[in-house]
Amino acid sequence: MLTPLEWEALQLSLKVAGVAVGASLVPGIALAWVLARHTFPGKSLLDGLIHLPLVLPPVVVGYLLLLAFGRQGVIGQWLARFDIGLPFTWQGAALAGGVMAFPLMVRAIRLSLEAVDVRLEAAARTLGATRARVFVTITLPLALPGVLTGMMLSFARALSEFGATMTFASNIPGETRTLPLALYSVIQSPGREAAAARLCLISIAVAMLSLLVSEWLARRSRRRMEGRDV
Amino acid sequence: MLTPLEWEALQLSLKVAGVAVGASLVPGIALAWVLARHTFPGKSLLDGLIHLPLVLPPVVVGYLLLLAFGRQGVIGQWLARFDIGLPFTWQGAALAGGVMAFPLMVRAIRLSLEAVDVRLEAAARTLGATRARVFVTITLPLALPGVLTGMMLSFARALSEFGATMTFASNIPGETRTLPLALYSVIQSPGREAAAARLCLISIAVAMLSLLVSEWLARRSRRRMEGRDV
Amino acid sequence: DSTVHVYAAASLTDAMNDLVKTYEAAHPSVDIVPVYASSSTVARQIANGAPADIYFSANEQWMDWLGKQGVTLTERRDLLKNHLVVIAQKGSQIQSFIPDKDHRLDNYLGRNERVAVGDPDHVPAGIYAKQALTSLDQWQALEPRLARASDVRAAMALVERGEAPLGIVYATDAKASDRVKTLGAFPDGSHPPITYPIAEIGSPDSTTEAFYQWLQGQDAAQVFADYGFGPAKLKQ
Amino acid sequence: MFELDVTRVQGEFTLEVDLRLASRGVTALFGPSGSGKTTLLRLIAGLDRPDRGRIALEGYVLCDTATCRFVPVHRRRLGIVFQEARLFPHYSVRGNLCYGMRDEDPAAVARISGLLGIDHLLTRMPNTLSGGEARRVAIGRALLSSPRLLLLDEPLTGLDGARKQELLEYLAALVRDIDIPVIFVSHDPQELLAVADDLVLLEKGQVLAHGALNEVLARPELMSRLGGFDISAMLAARCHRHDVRRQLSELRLSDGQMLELPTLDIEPGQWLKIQVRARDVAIALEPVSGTSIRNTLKATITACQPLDDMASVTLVMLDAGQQTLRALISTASCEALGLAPGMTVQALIRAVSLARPAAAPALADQEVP
Amino acid sequence: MFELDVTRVQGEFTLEVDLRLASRGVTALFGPSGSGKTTLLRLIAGLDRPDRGRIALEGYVLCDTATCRFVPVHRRRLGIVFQEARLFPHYSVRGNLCYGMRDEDPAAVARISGLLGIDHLLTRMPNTLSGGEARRVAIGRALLSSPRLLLLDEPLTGLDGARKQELLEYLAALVRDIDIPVIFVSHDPQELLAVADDLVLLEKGQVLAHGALNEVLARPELMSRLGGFDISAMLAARCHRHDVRRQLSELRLSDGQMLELPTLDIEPGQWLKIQVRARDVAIALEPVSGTSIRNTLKATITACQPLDDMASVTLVMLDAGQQTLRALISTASCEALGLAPGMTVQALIRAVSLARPAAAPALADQEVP
Ligand SMILES: Nc1ncnc2c1ncn2[C@@H]1O[C@H](COP(=O)(O)OP(=O)(O)OP(=O)(O)O)[C@@H](O)[C@H]1O
Ligand SMILES: Nc1ncnc2c1ncn2[C@@H]1O[C@H](COP(=O)(O)OP(=O)(O)OP(=O)(O)O)[C@@H](O)[C@H]1O
Ligand code: MOO
Ligand SMILES: [Mg+2]
Ligand SMILES: [Mg+2]
Repeated sequence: MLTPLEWEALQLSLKVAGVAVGASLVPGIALAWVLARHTFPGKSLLDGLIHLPLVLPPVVVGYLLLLAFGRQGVIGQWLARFDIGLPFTWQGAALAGGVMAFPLMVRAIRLSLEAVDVRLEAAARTLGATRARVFVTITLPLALPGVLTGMMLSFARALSEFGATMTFASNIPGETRTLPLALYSVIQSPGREAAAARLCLISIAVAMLSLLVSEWLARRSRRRMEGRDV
Repeated sequence: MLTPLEWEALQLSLKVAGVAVGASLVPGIALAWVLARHTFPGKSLLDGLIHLPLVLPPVVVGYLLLLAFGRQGVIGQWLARFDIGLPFTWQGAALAGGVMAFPLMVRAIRLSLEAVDVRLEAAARTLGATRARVFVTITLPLALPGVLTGMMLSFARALSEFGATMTFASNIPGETRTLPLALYSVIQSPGREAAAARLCLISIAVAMLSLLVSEWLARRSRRRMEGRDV
Repeated sequence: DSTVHVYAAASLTDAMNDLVKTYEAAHPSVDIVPVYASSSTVARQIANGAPADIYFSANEQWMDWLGKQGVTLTERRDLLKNHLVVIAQKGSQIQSFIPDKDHRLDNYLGRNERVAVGDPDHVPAGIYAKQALTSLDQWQALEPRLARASDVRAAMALVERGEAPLGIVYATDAKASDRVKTLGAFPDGSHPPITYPIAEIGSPDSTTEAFYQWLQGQDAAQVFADYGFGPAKLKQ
Repeated sequence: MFELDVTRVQGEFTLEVDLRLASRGVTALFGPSGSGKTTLLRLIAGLDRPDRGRIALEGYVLCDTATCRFVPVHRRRLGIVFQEARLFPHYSVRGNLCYGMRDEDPAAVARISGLLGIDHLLTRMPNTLSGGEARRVAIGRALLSSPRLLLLDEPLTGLDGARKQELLEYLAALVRDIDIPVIFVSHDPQELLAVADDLVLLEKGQVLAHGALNEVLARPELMSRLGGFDISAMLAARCHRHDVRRQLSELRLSDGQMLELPTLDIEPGQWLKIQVRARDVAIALEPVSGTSIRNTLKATITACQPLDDMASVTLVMLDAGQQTLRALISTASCEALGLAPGMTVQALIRAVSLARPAAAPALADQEVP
Repeated sequence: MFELDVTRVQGEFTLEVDLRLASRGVTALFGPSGSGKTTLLRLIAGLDRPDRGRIALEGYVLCDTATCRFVPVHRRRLGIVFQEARLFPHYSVRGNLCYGMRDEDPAAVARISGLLGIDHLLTRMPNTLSGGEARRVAIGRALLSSPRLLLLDEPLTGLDGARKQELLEYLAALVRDIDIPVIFVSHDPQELLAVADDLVLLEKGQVLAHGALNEVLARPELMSRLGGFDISAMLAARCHRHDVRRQLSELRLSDGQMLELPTLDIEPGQWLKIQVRARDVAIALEPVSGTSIRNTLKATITACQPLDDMASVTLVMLDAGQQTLRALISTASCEALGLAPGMTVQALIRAVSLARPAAAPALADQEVP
């Protein structure tokens, strides 16, 4: 059904977006929590920094990533000591996708965390739960819809990431040529509309699936709590 | 301080992103509400449709917009009767920005709407408030943090929109050359890194400002309700 | 007051900006609006009714494609010519060479190092690079070692930043950057001539026609030359 | 007439109710926790839909599963006080109070907030209120929405005694004045006795008993379900005169016997109902003197019955004129005095046991037996 | 010893409390709505910080603004029942109950949930519970967290009488068994009388009175603040014997006088406290006979005082042996009988007024006066 090239791009996309989401989940939750529940000097700065990838054109973000993680970048040189090179690798694509998707994840989770009833957290603490236990057993489960939404949004965003990936990780078939890069290539060639449409549909299908899964999970977690809701 | 070109791009960006957010606010809230509070056949489809711009590479979205709103597009032909042409105008840029930003707005608002205590809505209804009044006086104010977040996210996203705008509205100086397009043009010329950095900083400043404003508004609305929170 | 919209390939940005400035200074009542994007994007926009008066493409394919879309191309010309060159970072140790059958690019690459090019799948410069490398029997070896960028400038940025020790770009690009040095140009026969066709869209008014003619004139040719473009042989 | 004939299943719990309630006065809904009181109120309010059934107020059908009619919540014009306060956190106390008002009426707000003792809180936000303060705001909000029917789900919990008393009196007066039906859920028999006219006794989703408060309270088989010790009788009496010097009011029962109690604030000639708790009634074979017990009513024993859950205490049912009186005495006394149905005895009722705080309104002054 | 010396300002309200509470037994916190009860509990719990002051339990400083010490909430090991249930909506009832347990102990869960009557709800989710059910789960959750101190903020509201009674008894037994201090907020004097040893009377953030329940209740100037009519005295008495045939228990007061009341479930020889409500005590000049009133105590009048808020009722303070007794009678009776301090009279106390439901534990059996 799918051509080998499409397969390759699809698998790569899933890997890249999956790793992007997986790797940014924990820091995403942590940052969302810090931003939702604490005030400290420099909070706005941190908040702004997290939102940067949303604000800048992706190509610029890719370029900035190159500045940081490139061969001559500060972090890049440090990573090179461990023989880790991110540009032109699928890990780099995941980094680009993760960075671009990060603000969406943090925002969604933060919004949900802010909606968690802190009185329940207080009740848990009076029952002897440490802050960490409260977070894991009360806050996080109650913010689950937001976490799922955050994961879904950032998965979708990472899946569709083009500009930053192209700039930072290049468009290497089998390595960094994800679905959007493949799609872009096709679109830029005259007369390949049919191929473009196919790739488009594949992207849509994957995203729809992730959407459905996240909605289903969210609904399930909500249903557990159902009862008298009005 | 700013060069005339920067001014032009900045003003245009603000106009485009402002209109994008302004025009999508009401439908965004409406859709978020429908998705948060109702189940109906085709809901997943609608949900998926709204998320499409997040999933597809922006260039593809721009291309699809061109297909729909272009000279030969269905909607484009219909609009042409009223002598409205969207492609290659700033309104078209706003449309592209708005479409790209729409899923972020809907998601944020929806997340907040889902967190609103429906028992308060029920209480309002028992006091004789119509659904509409409940929505305006109870639901919406309580979901305000999400609405603000949604506006902020979509403003930032529209502000940074590049691929779809470039494709759908083109990069016409004074008409559709927003900050990211100006930045792109500058990047295309080697040796203009300083100019690129300036444009970058302007984008960041604008986005930071919108972030700060939205945070401040959200904090203000929360502070009104403060008291015993634990 | 009349306006001329020129839809031009992104690689023409610098030269066109310069020309526009010069022309507008001489014709204060005329407003030239240059619109830059990749040739393909521009072509699509024109096909969808963009208010273009002139299309200035970086390759013939998209001009041809536009013609097939039912857009009237008036007075189509091949105006400019460009070359494909190999570049390296300014301070690079690599000595100049002519990339031909004897000077294989992969010999200049270390482990894990890549050659930056515009994506051969869609970026015109990349397509030319692929053709050149193929005809020089280097494609097979180099294909997996390409760093494919979204456009020529991005490819050059990779070289400027030292991410790739070598890059293949247009001579005009290499000339515009002071952070790369040109190692050598691909032999003329190794790829189809890089021509920049230009055409008026629909039936031009007098202002457009005047500017269009001026672009083909001596003054403009000088500016193009300054930016590294050569004149294309007229082909009717 | 307020017709309720509904079934609703939630989980393993089934509410099945078929009731015809008076469309005026206060109907108490009484029953153990989890018996379905809130469920019933929610059905009336339209917050839940019955699986089957019909609800109609004065012929106006609120809900009928047969005809698929369902009047939406906001058009039912009900004033509801929920078990939780449910204040709108983003409105001030005043904003909450005014939310359901059709027209601005500062006087009404001032009156109700004065009554509830929340005048000083009007500009505060709900999250800064104490539990009892929040509850009072919730009551005020419901009252100010000029409802056609009041549904009160344990409205007075969390209020201190004095405030509770005031509110009970206000509710009683309100019901008399504006003449809307009130359904009142409470676990406190005292509260119910103070305001209720009718009583519905729920258990496990079923109506165990329904009728005038008096009558239901008089059914001995329900005794253990009605809160144990506070078995009472309601006596209808007319204020005869006030003895200002002795600070007593004299009441006359329908059979002519007199009762004295600390001064009441009602007009001579008015009828009222007074609650006489069985535990406040002692029995003597002959009238006694030289004690502080002021009231001695001649009455005939109709039954003597040890309590189900406490055999050492006996409930004595008495007839005084046409009215029923009840006494709780130790089973030992019952035997010592040799009490038996048919005997005529003296019911001793202490004046203070009949006393009501100063401002008590005459609850049922329109009820002339 | 539980030391509390704190000040906290919230808006226009200032709580200023300096108390030394017993580190065992139940201390009741009583006061009108908005008097600062919850505020005080929150300070003890560590949910709010005092603006100034010190809180120490048995010398363990929980909070001291002078040394900036503040033990975080979760290390205080308190069992709190909030005014709202605050159940975790994503845990089942069982999950909620077990949340605060250090070790799995199914037996404890079974015992507590049996007691609370929530065994059948263990697998349910909180949102499906009725108001009273939720409250019971909240109580169970606090009890199961093996706290060092119990803070109960109106824990029994929303519970029906029978359940309330059971819980009160359980609490009393619990306090006796595990010997932790309990601070109990309630608006219901009956509840407090049933379990409290000490009473703290709060008003407008200030402590109006503090001391043993008995003593505080004996202070006439506080009467109007203590819930009006239910002025009581507590008598310490020893169970003398049970008269099985007549279903009576005989108690002997310290001065040797006897009281009879419906059978109690305690051992002969045990001491207990019984609550005698002033409104249940009548006065006679001479012993009376031929009535169902079983108990006549000889007592000396120490004071006669019309009530502040109801002059038609007089409170008579009596001494019976070393113990204080109080009677409420109508002022008219007082005058008619010519009562005056120094007179020796007969206090008439009905046996049923002393009756307690079957399972009532002997509250204060360790307290030998
Ligand atoms: N969604 C549900 N699933 C299963 N059982 C439910 C559900 N909702 C309510 N119940 C049960 O229905 C019964 C009746 O609940 P209801 O709230 O009407 O009781 P109530 O009489 O108001 O009690 P309370 O005095 O405690 O408030 C309860 O036992 C409750 O557990
Ligand atoms: N954030 C605040 N700002 C202003 N006043 C406050 C704030 N929080 C509490 N108060 C006031 O403090 C007083 C004491 O509140 P608290 O909750 O301690 O009362 P309470 O004794 O528990 O009353 P209740 O019996 O009604 O629960 C109340 O009058 C309340 O309005
Ligand atoms: O069409 Mo271009 O000149 O490769 O951007
Ligand atoms: Mg209920
Ligand atoms: Mg309180």
